[in-house]
Amino acid sequence: MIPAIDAALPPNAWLPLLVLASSLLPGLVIFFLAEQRYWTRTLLNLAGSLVKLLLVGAMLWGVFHQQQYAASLPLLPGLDLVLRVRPLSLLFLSLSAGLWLLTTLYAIGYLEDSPNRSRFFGFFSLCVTATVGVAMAGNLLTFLIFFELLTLTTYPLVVHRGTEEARRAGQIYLAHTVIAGALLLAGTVWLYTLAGTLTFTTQGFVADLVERHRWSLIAIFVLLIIGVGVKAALVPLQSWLPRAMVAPAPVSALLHAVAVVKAGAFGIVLIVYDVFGVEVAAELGVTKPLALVAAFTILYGSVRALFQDNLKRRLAFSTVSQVSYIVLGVAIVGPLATVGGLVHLVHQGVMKITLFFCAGNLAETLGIHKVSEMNGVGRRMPWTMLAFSIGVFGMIGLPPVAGFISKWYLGLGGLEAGLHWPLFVLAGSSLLNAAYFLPILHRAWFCEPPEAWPEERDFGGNKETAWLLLLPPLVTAALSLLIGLFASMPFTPLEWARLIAEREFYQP
Amino acid sequence: MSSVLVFALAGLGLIGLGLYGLLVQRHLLRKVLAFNVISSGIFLLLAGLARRAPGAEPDPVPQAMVLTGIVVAVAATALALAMMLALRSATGRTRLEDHGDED
Amino acid sequence: MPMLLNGADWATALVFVPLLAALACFLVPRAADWLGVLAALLILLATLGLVQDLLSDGPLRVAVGGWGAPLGIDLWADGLSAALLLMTALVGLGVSVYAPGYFAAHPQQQRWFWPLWLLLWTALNGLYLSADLFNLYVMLEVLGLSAAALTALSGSATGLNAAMRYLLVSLLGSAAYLLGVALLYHGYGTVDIALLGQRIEAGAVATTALLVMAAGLLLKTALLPFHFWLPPAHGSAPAPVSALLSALVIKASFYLLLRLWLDLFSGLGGLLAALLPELLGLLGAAAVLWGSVQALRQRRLKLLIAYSTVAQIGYLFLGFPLAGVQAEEVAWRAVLYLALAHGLAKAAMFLSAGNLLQFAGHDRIADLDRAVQRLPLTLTAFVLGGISIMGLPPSGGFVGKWLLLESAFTQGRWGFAIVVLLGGVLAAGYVFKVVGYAFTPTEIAQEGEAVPLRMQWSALLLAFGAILLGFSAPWLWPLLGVGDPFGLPIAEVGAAR
Amino acid sequence: MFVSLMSVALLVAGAVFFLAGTLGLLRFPDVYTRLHALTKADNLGLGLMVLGLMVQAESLAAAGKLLFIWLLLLAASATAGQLVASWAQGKGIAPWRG
Amino acid sequence: MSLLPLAIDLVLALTLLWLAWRALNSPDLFRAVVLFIALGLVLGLVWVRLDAVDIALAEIALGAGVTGALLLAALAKLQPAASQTDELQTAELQTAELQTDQAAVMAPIALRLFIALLLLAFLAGLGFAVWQLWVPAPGLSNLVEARLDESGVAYPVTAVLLNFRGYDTLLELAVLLLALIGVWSLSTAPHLGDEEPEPALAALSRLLAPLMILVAAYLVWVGAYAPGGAFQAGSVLGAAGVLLRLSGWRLSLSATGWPLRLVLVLGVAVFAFIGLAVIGFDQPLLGYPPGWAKPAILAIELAATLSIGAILAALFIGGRP
Repeated sequence: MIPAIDAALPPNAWLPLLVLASSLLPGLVIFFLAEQRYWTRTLLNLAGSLVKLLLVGAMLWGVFHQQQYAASLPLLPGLDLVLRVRPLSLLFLSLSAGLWLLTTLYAIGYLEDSPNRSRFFGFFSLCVTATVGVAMAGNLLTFLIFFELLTLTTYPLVVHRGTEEARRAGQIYLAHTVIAGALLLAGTVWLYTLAGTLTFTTQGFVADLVERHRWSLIAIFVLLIIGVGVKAALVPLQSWLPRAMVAPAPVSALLHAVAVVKAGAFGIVLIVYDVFGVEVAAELGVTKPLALVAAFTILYGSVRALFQDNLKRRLAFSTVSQVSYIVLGVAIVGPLATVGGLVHLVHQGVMKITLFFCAGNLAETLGIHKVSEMNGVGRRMPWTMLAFSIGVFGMIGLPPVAGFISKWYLGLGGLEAGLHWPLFVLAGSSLLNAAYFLPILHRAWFCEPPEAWPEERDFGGNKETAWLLLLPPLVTAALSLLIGLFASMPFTPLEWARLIAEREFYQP
Repeated sequence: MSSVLVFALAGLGLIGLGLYGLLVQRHLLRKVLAFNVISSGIFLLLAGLARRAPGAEPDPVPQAMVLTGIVVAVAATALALAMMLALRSATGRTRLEDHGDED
Repeated sequence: MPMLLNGADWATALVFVPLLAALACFLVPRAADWLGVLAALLILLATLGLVQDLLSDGPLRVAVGGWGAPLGIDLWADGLSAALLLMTALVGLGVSVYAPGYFAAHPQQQRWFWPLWLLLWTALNGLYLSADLFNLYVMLEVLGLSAAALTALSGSATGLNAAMRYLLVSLLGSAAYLLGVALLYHGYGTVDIALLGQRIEAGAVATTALLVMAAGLLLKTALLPFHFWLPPAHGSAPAPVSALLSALVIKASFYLLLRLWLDLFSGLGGLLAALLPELLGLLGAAAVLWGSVQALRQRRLKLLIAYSTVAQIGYLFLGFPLAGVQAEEVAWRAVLYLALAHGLAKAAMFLSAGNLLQFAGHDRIADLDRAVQRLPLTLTAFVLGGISIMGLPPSGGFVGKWLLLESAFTQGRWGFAIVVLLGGVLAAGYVFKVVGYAFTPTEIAQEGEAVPLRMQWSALLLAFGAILLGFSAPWLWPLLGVGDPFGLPIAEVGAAR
Repeated sequence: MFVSLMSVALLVAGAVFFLAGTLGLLRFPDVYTRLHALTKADNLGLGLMVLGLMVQAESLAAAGKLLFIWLLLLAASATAGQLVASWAQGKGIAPWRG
Repeated sequence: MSLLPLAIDLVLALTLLWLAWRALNSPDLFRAVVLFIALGLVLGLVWVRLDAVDIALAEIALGAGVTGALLLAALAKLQPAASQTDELQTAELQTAELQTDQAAVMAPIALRLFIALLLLAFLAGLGFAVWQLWVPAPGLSNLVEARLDESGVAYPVTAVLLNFRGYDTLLELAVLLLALIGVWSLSTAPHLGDEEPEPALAALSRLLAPLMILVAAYLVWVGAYAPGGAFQAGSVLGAAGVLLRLSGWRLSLSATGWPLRLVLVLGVAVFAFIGLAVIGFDQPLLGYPPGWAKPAILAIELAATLSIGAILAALFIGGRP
């Protein structure tokens, strides 16, 4: 099951570049499109996302069949910009490529008739470009570059509305990410001066340095983890995330499920596995504090979510909590926990994006922004709330939705590593999840609807909402059911995560 | 003790006096005068020291340099004076304003 | 293939094309617009020719008049000069394309802009090419006088005040430099840098010369605490002039200081040679922090950019302490990258500010009023330039900071590393302060004047240049090494040719 | 020897006139009277000095040049004196009376 | 060594310092300027004492003469003549200005003291360095002497200026032109010379102008083997121009356009043209072909003299025509 790397085959440089170009070029063209050229823009968007999906599919197939994909561009003597597609990259890559398509569809429907759409979709595409760049990064420098690009391209999306509130949220987002970026840069350069290389390597590239530079390595680890931890919204670095909720719903979906938060979590995975190597990290004694931070974040996010009446803020705190599952899986040193963490990278994305799509639909169709306004909404918008419910069950971890798989592996992983406290964290978090999500479902399905919704829009013909708004959450909800039900089939996230974990732990 | 040394010292003195004037005086015309005094002092050092080998012909290279320097100083003075007059007609002042940062 | 023109011809063209173009623009003001752009294109061509020649044949030395140093004046070119010449050519072309659009509303200013700017360009190119200390003095004076006259071009009270101060500072700086030249000539009997490098010895003469020359050049380069004249001058000049002053003029005096340090003074040893780099590094660090904080506090865009220049100058001086024993090359190359990136990026930012000024009639940051929507190209230029200034990847500024950090970490100079990082964070603060307001509408919607496309595109292309500089290492790296400017004195290498 | 003596005598005489002129410049009460001191006494003093130098001159050409200098200065100082006086008059400065 | 020359030198040096101090600190601006001009004249004497006759000529013509004239012209513009405005008003204005001036004429006393101490320390260091230089000069005299024959002129300073270091001189001409462009960019109105000319002055000008042109031509020509040259000649020519202007002579309107500008750029243009043209004859930049150095230098000097004269006169007159 482990595809051996066959050096005889020359790496294919075109596919990684095309994956970047498939969103970069449409994005650049879209910037120059006049506002009213709706169809050209839509065509470009969809064509770009479809092409990207196909390319990623091709690479999935290829990597499975021992093809190599790599491209590089010299930046400095001895330091290249390297794109290399590895199984871990593909996990993230397929998630973002797939969800980008759906989010684009959703955004087209969501932003209909609103101003500055060319600008929006331009940055939207650049943002995805940066994300796939992060996914395909072959060394820490490349990762850093695309990670910073991600900051830059999401900022215009956060402040897109142009309100004073949006401006403030943007400043706070930047203040967090830029400082984090500086720390990441510091850690990266420092590491480079010690190790002389930054190439991501299975089981890390610093093992030789542990003896002489133990404390420097620990400091570097802390710098790097803080650097990416801001985007992953680790407590206490999470405060930008709820504020960034001022952005339009597709942006929230993007931030939480596809790009920013995920890139942060992915970064932690890379740093632990491919920079330090999980065993070296454990030997340095840095994984345990990381696990504790993750555990605390899981509980903190859940508790805070309990007290939010604003639906999107509740979802935001839920994200804070859920993303740290990934970190927890990484920080509990062991193959099963790794599988749990990695698979949650995908699962959380699919489930959380469903919830955000639904929240956006509620806001856009009925003007509902608060939990307390959701009485009986299930009768008015049954399909939306069905998707929402599936997402919620997944979040809580009920089988057979995908979230169950993640928690199952995380729990097993904890036990495998001889730890019991992760189980309690997981159980506690699940209870809290239920406590803040189930009341919503109760209101939506079992309470009487009010006389009138806060701000209802008519989409004609007694429709629930625009089909472009309805389709994406239904698809993602179905997906989260399917990847849970058929988790053991080939090419599912679970199988892929197993493959990665096996390499990290069992390869000589 | 030779006349060259006397004039070298005088050159130093001119540099010092000119610097003092440039830093202390506020009227722009005086600052321009001070700049010219500094220049003269430097020229005196530059070409004066060329004479320090007794008896020999003076070194023509520093002399040529000083000639160039004098012309440059005249040009600079002309520009500075014109600028001072323009400043005066725009603001009525012949001094530099310290807080010109904000409009 | 034998080239029609050799390196000496390209070097000659670099000085004489702008000089003759300046005369032509003065003679025939009506044709100045296209003459200026034509000259800019020719200069770029000559620069590329020179770069090509250096890459293939190594460093260049030309004896003007055939006399040769020490009797005559020599021109020289190595990687260090070529890199700065290239930046000058690119920024110069950008500004030359931009200027006719900007000055369309001020024909009187335009008429004087061209000859003054082309003379400034003559001085810049001449300065980078000169190997003769006294010739460099004359170049410095041409540079200073034309820069001050250009600053005064706006004719406003603030502009004249700033220009007057700038002129006096500049004259004082050149005078101090000349004093050093006088001492060196009488101490060692030549003003050729390479020959001096061989003859100079530690002692009172060299020390005093170093101190007065450094003081004069620091004054011109506006390193903290000599920065007082810079923000008003760069903030009040016409936008294309601000771009030239910030991007090019201060680089020239910095280059000269660097050159003197590398070729004359760094090898002297002794207490001063050990202490001065540290002092410059400390001042540089202070400039980074102080300039950035001041930039954050500004309410007017051009002043913000000007204070940003104060901060960016600081980075250049971090190279002095960091170019210690081990990481010598890396630190200087970092400084060069930062200087080039700052040139391109800052020019783009000032030109963008000029567009916003022309568009809105003011440059108050809080009233930018949806500029991002109404002038997207300009804002893009501003942000791309800002990215390089912040040192975010991928950009020339990023490469520079990376190298600087590498050098700092290798030597365990944590303090400098922290300053570099903090400066980047603060820069992000002031750049995005502007961007944030550009996304936000003001309460009363404001009308804007049309901004010609040539003004928008020239700013944008310069900003792209700053970004692309981040990918330039494959050819820039070897170019910087031509003649080994950061290692042995150039004379020993250049004598071969 | 005689030439030298004569030259010295002329030079000294010239210096005396210069001294007198300078004294006048310092002590006379107003601009008009000071002009007298400058233009008359000094020009005469200069003339004597030039004469003193002329007798020592190496060639006739050199002597001619010296003489020429004096003539030029005569014209210049006469014009300058006139200019200063008319400027003073234009400013309304009254001549000193006893 | 005899004591008398040394005593003279000491007196000259002390006079220099005293004049400089007075010029910079006298409360009356007019007096300051006059003292400054006197300083220039004494400097001229000092240059003669140092066997630097070229510099003496240049110092007196340019340093004292032209600079002095520029300063006086600027002063005249700063303090408008009483006859032009209402006398009472002017007086009030002047006293008002004087009072504000008194308050802010100089930096505060403590600061002044501090600056003075700092400068003394600086001068002490500089003096020490100069003292260290007191070994026989390794200068370039011998080298200049050795190659004087190749230079096309017989006078070393001219050889350095126009051949060995001709590149500097070319740029120096550019500096002059640059200053004029700068001055013209600052204002339109001529500063001076619009009053009715004095008849005596007009008469003198008519007498002097041709003479000065003659002197200028002589100075250019003599520069080849004795002190003199384009800059000294140019300043004489410039003075002639100023005189003519003051005595009411005007360039005809048709000549103030490109013909005037052509004269102004002529020096740089001819210099640059010859410097570049020689490349076509397989010579280095600014390297005159053997045998052609003398005519080339003469041509350059003639063009330069014209331009320098025109530029200096234009600088004095001020605003662009």
